[in-house]
Amino acid sequence: MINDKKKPILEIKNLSKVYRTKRSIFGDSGNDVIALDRISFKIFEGEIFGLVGESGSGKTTAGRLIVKLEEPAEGKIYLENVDLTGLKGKGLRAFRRKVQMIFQDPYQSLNPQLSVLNTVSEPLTVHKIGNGKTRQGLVRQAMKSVGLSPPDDYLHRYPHQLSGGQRQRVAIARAMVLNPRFVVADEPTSMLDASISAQIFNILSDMREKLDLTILFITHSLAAARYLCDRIAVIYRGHLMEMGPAEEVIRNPKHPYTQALIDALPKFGDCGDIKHYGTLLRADSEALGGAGCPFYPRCRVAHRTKCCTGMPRLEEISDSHLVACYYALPGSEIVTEGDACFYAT
Amino acid sequence: MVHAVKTDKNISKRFRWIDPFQEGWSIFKESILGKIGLTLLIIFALMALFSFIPPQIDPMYHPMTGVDPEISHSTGPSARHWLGTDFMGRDLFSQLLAGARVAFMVGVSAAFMSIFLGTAIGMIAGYSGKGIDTLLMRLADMIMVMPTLLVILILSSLFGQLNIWTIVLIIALFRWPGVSRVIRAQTLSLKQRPFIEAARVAGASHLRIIFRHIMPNVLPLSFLYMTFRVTSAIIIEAALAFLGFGDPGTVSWGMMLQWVWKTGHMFNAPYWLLPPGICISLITLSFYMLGRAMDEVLDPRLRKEEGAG
Amino acid sequence: MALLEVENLSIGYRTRKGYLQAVEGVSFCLEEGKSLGFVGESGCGKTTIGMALMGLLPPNGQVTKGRILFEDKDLLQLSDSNMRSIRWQKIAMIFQAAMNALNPVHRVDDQVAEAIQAHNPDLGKTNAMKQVEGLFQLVGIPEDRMRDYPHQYSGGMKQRAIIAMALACRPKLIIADEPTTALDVIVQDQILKETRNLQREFNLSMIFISHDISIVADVCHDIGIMYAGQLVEYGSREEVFRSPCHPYTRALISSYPTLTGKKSQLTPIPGETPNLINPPAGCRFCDRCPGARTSCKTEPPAWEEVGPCHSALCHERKL
Amino acid sequence: MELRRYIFRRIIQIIIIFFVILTVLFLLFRLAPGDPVSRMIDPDMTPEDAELLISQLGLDQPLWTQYVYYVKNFFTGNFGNSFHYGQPVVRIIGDRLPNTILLFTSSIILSALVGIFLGKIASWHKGKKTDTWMTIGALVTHTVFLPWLALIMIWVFAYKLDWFPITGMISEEVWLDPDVGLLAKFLDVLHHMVLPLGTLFLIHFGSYLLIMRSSMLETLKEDYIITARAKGLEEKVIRDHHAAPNAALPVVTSVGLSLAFSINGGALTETVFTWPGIGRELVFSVSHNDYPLAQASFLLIAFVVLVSNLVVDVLYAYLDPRIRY
Repeated sequence: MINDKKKPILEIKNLSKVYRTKRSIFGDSGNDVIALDRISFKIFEGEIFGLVGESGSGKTTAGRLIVKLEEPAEGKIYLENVDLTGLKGKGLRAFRRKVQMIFQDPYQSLNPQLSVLNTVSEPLTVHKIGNGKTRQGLVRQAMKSVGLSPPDDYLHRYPHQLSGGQRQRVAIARAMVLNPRFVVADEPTSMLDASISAQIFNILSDMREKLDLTILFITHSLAAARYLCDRIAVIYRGHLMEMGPAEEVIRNPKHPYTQALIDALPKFGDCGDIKHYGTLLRADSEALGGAGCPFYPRCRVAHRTKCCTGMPRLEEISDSHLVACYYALPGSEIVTEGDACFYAT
Repeated sequence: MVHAVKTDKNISKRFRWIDPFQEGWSIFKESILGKIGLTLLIIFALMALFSFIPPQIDPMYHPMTGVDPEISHSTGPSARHWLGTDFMGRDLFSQLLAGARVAFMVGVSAAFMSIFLGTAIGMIAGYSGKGIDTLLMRLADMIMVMPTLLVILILSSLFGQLNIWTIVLIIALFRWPGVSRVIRAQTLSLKQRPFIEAARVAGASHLRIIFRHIMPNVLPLSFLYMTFRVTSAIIIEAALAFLGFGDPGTVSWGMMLQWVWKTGHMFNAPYWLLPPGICISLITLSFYMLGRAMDEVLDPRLRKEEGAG
Repeated sequence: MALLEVENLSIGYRTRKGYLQAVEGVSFCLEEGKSLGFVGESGCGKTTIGMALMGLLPPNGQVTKGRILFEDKDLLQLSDSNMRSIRWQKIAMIFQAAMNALNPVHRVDDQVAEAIQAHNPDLGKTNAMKQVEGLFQLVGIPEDRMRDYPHQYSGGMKQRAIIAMALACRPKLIIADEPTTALDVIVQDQILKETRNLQREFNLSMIFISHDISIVADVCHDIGIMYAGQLVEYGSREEVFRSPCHPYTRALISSYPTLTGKKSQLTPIPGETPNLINPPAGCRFCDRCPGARTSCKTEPPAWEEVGPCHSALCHERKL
Repeated sequence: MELRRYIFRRIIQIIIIFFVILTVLFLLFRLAPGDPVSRMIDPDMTPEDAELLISQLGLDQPLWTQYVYYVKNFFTGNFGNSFHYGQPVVRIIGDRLPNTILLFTSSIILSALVGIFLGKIASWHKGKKTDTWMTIGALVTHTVFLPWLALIMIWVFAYKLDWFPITGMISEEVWLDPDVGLLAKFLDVLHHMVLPLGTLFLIHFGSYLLIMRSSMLETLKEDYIITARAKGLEEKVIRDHHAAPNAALPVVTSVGLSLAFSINGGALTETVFTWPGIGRELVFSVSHNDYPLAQASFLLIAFVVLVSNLVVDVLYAYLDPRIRY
């Protein structure tokens, strides 16, 4: 596919983010939440990269760091080889033109006091692109491209006069009007009905074709990621567990957590060739703080000492398929129940 | 996709902003409280307007300096003095009219100032967060635990008699924290809302975000609080005047009450005791009712109630 | 004899914008020990049906037509106090937002015990608590967490507590309204599995309400597809999914991404759902339907048997 | 035990706030136009006594030293002598404080309890006559001008009907008579308290009623109320056990937030009824230019408000299990 170009547009190196809970001057120690723990990956030009994880896995944090809504605790983000950390002034403005975000909840991501025209044209106004007339032209074009046509029917409406799907399309139009290079889509369909979701998926995938766009698609659904993405990465409690071409990761998951995710998905439609892995313990006990693999407490195949002392590194096991698990590496494949150490609570 | 639009295509594109206003007005109209409040307010406004007339007719109707040459004591209502006269023979009705003017003046100007301060400080604190937020909110907490009336008492013990504008200023300075807490909370929750983040991602500056995205969303709340601040300002001024610390150059309802109380007429001059008290109570009531009716208009939860699942 | 029989149920809401016909002419029946799933998009009336079965419609909502026969009694004719004794004892409910379904200022076990004691007033507090213990064991909540407050629970545990509560009086029928919507896939899977096991164990009848077609497909014997306040297709799971008949059902299935099959198959449904304050005269789906004819716009469709246990509300007469 | 830590933190906060108030008052006093010395010195004093007082207060020293004196005097309870009473201010204040606390706390507690109860009833009958009349009644009593209401109460119940004494807190004949027992004395105070308490109650219960009503209406829309209904609980149980406790929490908060405003009303009530409390003393001393007394009463009132705020917050934390500081 597009992968053969292999020109990275975004590169993330050892990215960490810690949320400090409020502390008072009298020193009651809050619990710090590690949202991301030294993750690294690259996104290639023109691809749709899926970041899949459950709530609290850090997937949204990663997206927010990339669009600079938040600053990382550690690590670097490079967009087209420009370091984003500490970007200010002119550099930041140029960056804002290139990178946009689509938010999860279209009911919250549009200002109720602004009309569709004002919402979609805001990025143009901010970046001083064109004048009143040419701006309207660009807005109309963006709205047509997300299927809000004829645009005149929508331009002067307010968000409360739109349905959820229409709102999300307005939000996409707002992101696209600047003709960005890179878009972070943070669960853009989780608040929408299934039939509307499919519309949004198709709009995103059209956009990529037409505008030569790169998209980071953040989702909790492996199925949606499979449908839309070229490559996916599975994230769990701030760690990347597995990364690779979408089909490959879903057909041939190596990490017990990915396997558990696939197990857990309700089987629907034609599912003859989906395997059942059974890698999950029934009781999910609390996470052990410390150096071990975060999935250790729930993992059926984990080794009692090896897995709870060190987090395995993300390593390539086959062509561009990376896994962070001791048992997925060539030579240590003991994913059979006989050899695995049973950890019972 | 097309069919959904057809129905309101012929509604003109212009004046869309008027929709929410009309919707709000229709909810407001249904509220009995709103209607009573508005009617009362119009009556008081007319009183304030007409307060200029009596002194024009005859100098003895001047609320402050006018004295009926024929009587120099308190008398009951008569054709000459519709509500009677006070202890030195001044016309109570013209005093009552003048009191309406003072009440509006004090209430609206103090409320406006404190709302302006409260909104600005609340937005700044909520939006900037961290140190500035803590500092401003500690200041607000501190002022909030100060009983305004007693503070003004202490100040007048230090600075002597305060004039009406000083009183208004002090009321404004001490009544903003409540507003700013509400506005700050609203700003904080708005700041979390993705549309603010979307504006940031689009590259909007902080000023643009504050004025374009946050302010339009907090202003309705500010206006709501303004009605409540008007009542509290009127009450504080009236109480101050009642205790004898009002501006001696004005005739306010509180001062009328002080005179009836201090000159020992309260047991035998109901025509003097009742009108100013009723007026103060009703004007605060009307602003309060107006506020509650507006609250219903603004409360989005109330409208959500009818959404069927 | 069916446990629950609903005939021609219509429910409306009075709103500021006008009268909203949320549910119209819905009929179905449910046997003992079976489960029935309602699937539809938000605002299609599925939650309203659940609330009507419990007799818990909001004050502005009203059943305008139809009957709800439960064990041969019409629930709509019952007095308030009779209805109250049926609630939870015969029909229990698992709520959509488990997060908010527990009262934050009371302890979880007290809230479960309360349900038991409300229907067995003679049972002492200690006996009730013993039952609660058993229930919590059943759904897998550790004993030392029983006396916690709801905010100390994770989402999955709250949902488990709600399930324990639903089972408290050994009801015949449980209505589960989006029981797993707020949960992650793995927890959702566990909860669904447990629900299925409990259903089998206690021979419960269940009504599943969900927007997620895959969950219903996973759990239910019979399936009802709802669109814009109407039931548009009804039948056994196998029939409905193997040979979907109504164009909406077909569209719904094909717009759902799966882990298998070809990627290009995802076809979205164009357009938006109609406004229920002024519903279209004919078929409500005709504006979005690929095979709609002009007559679809004006004539309301009628129920059509398409199989032994399978019917659809469509003008198209062929299977 | 987190709660204990929270209380500790709040106490420190109160001390800081109090210091700020103390300092601001000091600065205002020195910066205000006019001679600070003459303000602190009783015009009737002999020059020798005045001399002594000036050195005692450090008024002849530089500003910074004066501040040190001021703080030291404050902590040793040396507020000087009241001009009017000719007694140490501390003694006067100590006398008045219990009276204020008695009237103030009993009125707050009474009006909060009644307000919560009636608000619950009103919300339960939302839209019906009971609700309409209760709401209107609450609005009217809440917005009525307090001193005027007090005057009307006196006029009607003390003057016309002669049920209660017009002013004061005790009857001299009862308290000076050695044969009268404690119970009779107590009843005498109660007799005097009815009107001021009634006035404060009427003013305050309305706002609590309105807050409780709207908070209750909010609560009744919560999902756990539907759960409770679905469980087949009696409506009364739902109202009293599930809705009311949650709905009452905002009322507690509002009690805390409105304390400062309530104390204004307290001072006015004390003044009209000549209830020998601190509020009245403050008003009295300000109108008689008795600065030492005014300053001390103000500081004490500020202190009372701060502490009651703390009490309310702790009460809130105790009532809401979600709050763990």
